This record gives sequence, structure tokens and C-alpha cells, in this order.
Amino acid sequence: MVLLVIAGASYYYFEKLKDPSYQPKLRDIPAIVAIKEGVGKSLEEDKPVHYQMGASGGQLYSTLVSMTLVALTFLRYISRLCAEMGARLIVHMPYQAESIPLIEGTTLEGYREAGKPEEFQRENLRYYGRGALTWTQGVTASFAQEGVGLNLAIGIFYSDCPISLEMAKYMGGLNVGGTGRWIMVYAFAMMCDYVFLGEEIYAAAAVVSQDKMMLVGMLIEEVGKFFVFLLLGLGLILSLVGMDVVSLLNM
Amino acid sequence: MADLLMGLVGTFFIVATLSVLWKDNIVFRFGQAAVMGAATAHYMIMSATSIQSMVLSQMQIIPILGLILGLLMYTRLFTKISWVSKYPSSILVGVGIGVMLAGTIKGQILQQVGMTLGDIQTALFTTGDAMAILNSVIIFVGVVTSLVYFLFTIEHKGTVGLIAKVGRVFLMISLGANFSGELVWYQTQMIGRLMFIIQELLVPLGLA
Amino acid sequence: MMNMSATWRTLVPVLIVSLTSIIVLAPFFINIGLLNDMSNVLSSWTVIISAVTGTALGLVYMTHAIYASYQRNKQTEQLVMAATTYAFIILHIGLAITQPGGVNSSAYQWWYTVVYQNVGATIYAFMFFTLASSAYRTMILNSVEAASLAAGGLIYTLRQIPIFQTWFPWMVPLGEWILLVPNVGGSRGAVIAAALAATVYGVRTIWGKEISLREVS
Amino acid sequence: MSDRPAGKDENIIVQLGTLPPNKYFLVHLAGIILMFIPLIFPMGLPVQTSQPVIDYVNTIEALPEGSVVAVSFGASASLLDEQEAQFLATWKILFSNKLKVIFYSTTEDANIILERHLGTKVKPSDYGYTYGVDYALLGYSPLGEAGQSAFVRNIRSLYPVDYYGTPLNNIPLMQDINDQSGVDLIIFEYTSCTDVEWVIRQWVVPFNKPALITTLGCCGPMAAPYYPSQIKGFLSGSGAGTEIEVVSGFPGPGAAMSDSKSLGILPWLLSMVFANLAWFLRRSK
Repeated sequence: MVLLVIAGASYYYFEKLKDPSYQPKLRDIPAIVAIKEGVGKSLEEDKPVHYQMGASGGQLYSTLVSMTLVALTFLRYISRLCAEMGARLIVHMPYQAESIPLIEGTTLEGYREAGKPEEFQRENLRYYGRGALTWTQGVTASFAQEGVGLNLAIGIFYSDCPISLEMAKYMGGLNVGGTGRWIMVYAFAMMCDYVFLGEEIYAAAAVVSQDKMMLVGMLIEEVGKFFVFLLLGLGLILSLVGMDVVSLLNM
Repeated sequence: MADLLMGLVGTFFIVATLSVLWKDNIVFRFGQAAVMGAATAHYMIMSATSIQSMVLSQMQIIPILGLILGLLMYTRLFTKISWVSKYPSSILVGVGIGVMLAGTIKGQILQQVGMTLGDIQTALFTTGDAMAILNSVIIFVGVVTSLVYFLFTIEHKGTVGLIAKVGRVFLMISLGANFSGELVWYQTQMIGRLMFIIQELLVPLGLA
Repeated sequence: MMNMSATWRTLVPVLIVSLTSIIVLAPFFINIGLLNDMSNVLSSWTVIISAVTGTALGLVYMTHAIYASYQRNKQTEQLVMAATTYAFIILHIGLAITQPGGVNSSAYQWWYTVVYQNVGATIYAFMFFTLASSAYRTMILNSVEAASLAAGGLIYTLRQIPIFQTWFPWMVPLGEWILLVPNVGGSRGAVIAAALAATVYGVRTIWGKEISLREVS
Repeated sequence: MSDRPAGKDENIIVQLGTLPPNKYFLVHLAGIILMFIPLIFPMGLPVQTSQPVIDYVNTIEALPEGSVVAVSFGASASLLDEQEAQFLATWKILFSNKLKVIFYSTTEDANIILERHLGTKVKPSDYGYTYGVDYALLGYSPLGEAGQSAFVRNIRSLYPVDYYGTPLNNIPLMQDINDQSGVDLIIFEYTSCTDVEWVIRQWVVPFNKPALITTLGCCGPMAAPYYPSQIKGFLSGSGAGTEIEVVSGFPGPGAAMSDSKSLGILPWLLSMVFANLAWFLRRSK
């Protein structure tokens, strides 16, 4: 049923998109502006920009794939920004080797959009082997030896992320980041200068992509949220009169 | 002797890893280089073992097709044909999307709503005590207000702003609880390492 | 010719994504033997593909980074570190191949325990300190949000520490209450919101409208 | 606010409340030392038990003798300290209640740990168990949630042979068990917090199978919403490990950690008090 509502809303908005004057709008998310500031700061301090999508952020065939896609959208944005502004970008790749082709492709695409594909260097894509342990160590070492200007961390983060975030802070970097895994959001809330709380990464991805299709995606989602409100409201009334709402929803 | 060696080498790696808390130093860098090698090798061995058991030991057409798709991933390394790697990647993403859609809607949307309502119902009609009713109402308020915080099309001003603020308080308490769960867990890990040093190094040396 | 190649480069991958996801999704709604089989085949391919990339692709990129870093900064230390990494790779692979029992041999297990498992556990121990120092910086009662963060954090921490359970027995039910009531309220909202976002991503991808994948060249 | 380091003229409380990172290292060091002492000189502080843990033990003990329990084992080698006490106690309860156990793993590490611990720390043979008759090890499947889905529908499609290569049909225990209907209880053990949804989606929702989970301390909050309606009981973290040892009466590694935890947290708590005092002092100026 939810799928139907969302598919219906998608259809409505996709049709609406055909009108070129239509411009969807979302509320401000301060952390997006901070990304640009951070790249500027890196340039001033002559330090690289670091991008990480999580030690285990390259999951393509799991239920978390949507977050990998969000991380790729941001990767494209940050690589375009770095190419345009002339900052050096270091991408700490997740350990899932199967995601490497997509990551390299996306980074290159960002450089292409900025018109500087020749500045892309494969050596700036770092790989550290299996598991969170070596990844965190590798990232920490890279922070310590190459310096941190901006540390942008968006993607699937597991319990290992406090180290990479706190170490970036420790080495004087500006932390911007967020994850959709609610359990780890606390680390971002506590350690980042600017944070995307949970689902905000999806909205922010839509904004940075500057693509109407992505923005409309957020509107579709809002329809979904109002549908959930409706369910909650109706459900509350029905459950107060004693109907078995729970098994109704489990159908 | 072998036990003592394990204690020594193990303790060395523990100290090397933690030493970056003080500052970046050569012992930390050496430890990092070694672990990177070990982890990469372990991954390679595990992957090779999977290929051996899933493809090479059976030599059937479907696994071999999978193997070929996997090899296509390596086209990424050659600029001219790098686009070929999109094919296997697309299969991976497609499977991911399918699995995700199947599980997410029912488990994470409808059931979460159902549980929220179910709590109220249980509290009202089964348990019936005031505290349970209050708790279920607090949960309900938490769910609604935190969802309002995640509305992106409405600016957070006025009444909506106030509701979103309440939502943010709920979110923050939840974050705090997550934080402390992890903090105590990590402390356990630290204690575990100290126990390792005691058992593997100090006991063989006769110091504990 | 140009058009043809554009089709192969952009359109076909999008179609593959849509088709694969529909095949994997369908068995959850309808029960058709063929679809189930195809879905199983696709699942087994994902494992094989990731295993094939796992055998060497990462190593290629790692070597790139190590080599470039040495070119930039030709110091003996860099050389020693690179040599250490490769020595450990060779050591592990060598043990796995030569020792009877491979990864289950006692020699491999020795190294596995002492390096991989041990450092892994230490990394988690390390996190205790990073969390502690970040809390020291942020859990200051200077706003309602920070105060709620601190309240959730400190109370549930104290609830888990045995000595406080003895000193303040009321801390246990209070900690449980934080965990089971306000925490559940907040996290359910967040989980629902994120699930909706993920669903929209999924629907859009099946529809062939997802841009984060499409133009990757 | 308290980010700003203290000036020389400010008082000692503000100084202690705004330590820069390189000096805060000393608080960490004090923590390490205080954690170390009770490991050598144990203090034996008492432990309180909580409802999810009691329910966890009761659910297992309520099963009639000979019931089949599936244990989905997803431990990770680097996280053993957090989980060891939990699963060792769980196994002891399972074995002493004469339940039949099917172990299968969801992580690479889990198999190695499973084999090592069953061979050394909790030996099934000590409880009169025979391999194949009373318990079986099916091995590792890399499929994640899809693996759980396959397991509940057709075990043999996922595991044609067991861990040692014996066809499932030749294992007495597995003769009549082909899918979830042959299993009376699922104990789901995992280390990645969102994996709790696997057991909910694959076991509980479609088949309404009684489920117990054991996980890390940090995953407790994620599992809590499912308790007690969908999950009958849960263990999260080494604290629960200590508790289950108390509830079940089987001693294990959990007890030793308890004292060390109590002392080791004190320097940090103290520093938090100073951090807040420093903020209030500065604001009142």
C-alpha cells in the first residue's frame, strides 16, 4: 500500500516535472553551505579535503544500498567542487572492493563536470583492505601525515566512525557529515561541526545534486510522511475504539 | 615460549594502535602498515576461498557466468573500456534495491506505526495502569514530533517550529542513549585488551 | 555509431538495474518458480562478483597509493612502511597456501589472532577514548538539545555501570525508561523517515530515474 | 563554549573543565590504570539483573526437552570481549536443558569462533551431546538477510552439506528438519545493529517464530522497540553477559569485567562534571 502511494506520488511529480518552469523547494540545511566553506578552508590552509563513505560504505547489494547511492551523489558533488576550486581531494574507499569501479567512475564524473578530468588521480583513491580496523587506522594515518582541511563523511557508518571523526577534529579539520543509520548518528551529532541528522542526508543529496528529479524525490517522500501521519491519526482513533490495528497493518 | 611471543607481539600492536592518542609516531605508522597488509591479505584469501568453493569446485555454467561478470569489474582499470564495469555494478545495485524495497516498507514503516499504536492499545485495554498509558503516549508524541522534524517542505517556524523542537529533544535523548550504549561497550573492549595483556604477557612473565 | 555506444553505455545499465531489482522484489509478492530461481541466481552472482573483486582489485588501488606516496616523498621510512605492508601480505598468503589446513592452520590462526583480531579489538577500545573526549567537549548543559543529549547519555551510562547500580538502585529503572520510552519515540520517528527516503530511492531507481548512477562514465 | 582553552588567570575548575586534547590524554591514562587494578585485585561488587535478561533465560528454560533451537551465530572476532560471556552462558543453558541445537554462521569469523569455543570453553560432550544427534554446525553463508530468508524456507538450498561436508540427509538431527517449521526457537546473534531487522522480517513476521537476540551494548536501543512483542528477550553487551551469568547461575568471564568497568569510568565522569562546572562558572562571570 505504501509502495502504491509512493509510486502514485512519483507518477504525479514525474509528470509535473515535464513543465520546465516547475521548481521544487526544500527548507535550508545549514550543513550544505558548510561543505563549500570547508573546501575554502582547506585551500587557505593548503591541506587536502577528505571524503569518506564509511569503512563499510560500499554495500551495493544490501538493504542499505540507498545510502551508498547518497554517498555517491555527495562524492560527485565534492569532487566537482574540489576540481572547480582547485583543492586536492582524497577519497577513503570502503573495503567492499566491488564498489571501487562505481566510486572511481563517480569521482571522475565530478572532475568531468568541472571540466578538469585530467586532474583526477587514481592515487587519491585510498584502499586499506578488509575490515573497519585497518580502514580507521589508514584514515587516521592519512589525517596525521597529509593534514585535514575539510573532512566530509557521508554514507553507511558502523561503530568505527568515532575514530575517524574525532581524529579529524584532533588534527584541526572541519567535520561535516551524516549517516542514515540512526544508531551511529550520535557520533556525528557530537563530533561534527555541521551535521546531517539521519534522513537529512537524503534531502541534502537532492539539494547538492541540483537535479530536479532528486528534489522531486524528496517531495514524494513528504507525501509518504503525510501518509504516515494519516496512518498514525486514523490508527489512534481506531485503536481507541478497540479495533485491532496492529494486525491490520501487518497484513 | 610461543605463548610469551604472542603476548609480546600482541601487546606491541595494542600499544602501537593506542599510541596515536598521544600523537602520530613511527610505532603507530609501523603498526598501521602491518595491519593493512594483514587485512588485505585476509580479504584476498577469503575471497579466493569463496571463488574456489562457489565456482571452481563445481564448474557449472551459472557460477562461471558470475565469475565472468566479476572479471568485468576489472575493466574499470582501463580507461577505454571502463564503462563495461557498469554492467556487473548494475546487477549488484539492482539486487540491493530489490532486497531493500522488500524489507523496508513492511518492517520499518508499517510495523513501526503498528507497534506505536499497539503500545497504546496494550496499555489501555490490557495493562491498564497509568504509567503504561503515559509511556505509550510519550512514545506516540515522540514518533510524531520527530517525524515533523524531518519535514523538509515546511520551514520550521511558529507551531511547526515548536513541534520540531520537541522532536529534536526526543531525537537527542535517543542519540544520548545510543552514545552511552557504545561508550560502555568500548570500555569493555579496552578491559578485554588489558585482560589479554595480563593473561598473555604478565602471567607468563610471572608478574601477575 | 555514437548513438549505439551511448545506448550500451548508459541505457543498458539502467535497464539492468530495473530488471534485476524487479526480479529480486517479485518473489516477495508472488510465488512463481522461475522468478524465485532467477532471484537466487542473481543473489549468488552478487557473492561471486564481490569475491572476484575482493581477490585483487583493492590491492591494485592500494599499490597505486603507496607508489604515488613514495614518489612524492622519497624517504627511507616510506619505503620501510611499504615493505612492511607487502611483507605481511606475503606472510599471510604464504601461510594460507603452504600450511596444511590453510586459514585454519595453527600458524595462520596465530597471526590472525595476534594481528587482525587483536588490533581490531584495540580499535574498538580506542573508541572509548575518542567518545570520552568528544563528550567532554559537547555534553555541556548549555542548550535544551545538549541537555537532552547529556541526560540520555549520562543516565544510561550510569545504569550500565555496576557500581552505580548498587549505589543508586533507582538508576536502573530510570535508565531502562530512557531506553524504552523517549529513545523508542525518537528513534522510531527517525527510522520511519529514513525508511521512506530509502523507499523513494528504490522506486526512483526502478523507474530508471536515479541520477547518481546514470551518468557514471 | 568550553572549546576555548582556559586562560592562566582562570581558576582551577575552569582549567580542569577545558583541558586541550593533549592534556586530556592524562584522563585516558588514569582510566586505563583504574581499569587495570581490579583485574588483578578483584573487588566483587554486586550486580543487578534486568527484565529482558530474565525473560531471555526463562524463554529457553520453558522449552520442553528435545525442542530444536536454531542459533544464527554472527559474532565477530574483534568484538569477542563484548559477546563472549553472553553466548557461553547461552550455550550452557541450552545444553543443560537438553535442547537440540543447530548452529549456523552469518560472518566469516563466526565459524572459527564457534569451532574454537565449542572445542575448548563449552564442550557439548560434557553435557552428553553427540554431534549430528544433539547438535549440528552448518557453516557460514555470506548471503546476509537473503541467507536467513533461504534458511526459513529451505535449509538444504543454503546448506546442502554441513560444516564438515556431510550431506544434511545423513545427519540424524536434520532428517525431519527442512525449514523453519522444524525449529522451535531462533536465537539470533549479531554485531551490526540493524541486522535485528533480519530476524524480524524473516522469522518473526512471516512465521511468528519465538525469537531471542544477543547483541552488542550499542545495539540494545535498536533492539528495544521489538521487545517484548516480537522478541521474547534480549541480551545487549557485556553487562547483560554478566547478568545472564547471575540469572542462570553459570559463572563465566563476565564477572571479572564488572569491577573494572565501575572504576574505569570514574575519571571520565569526573572530567564531565568539571566541564559543566567550568561552563557555568564562565557564564556567571
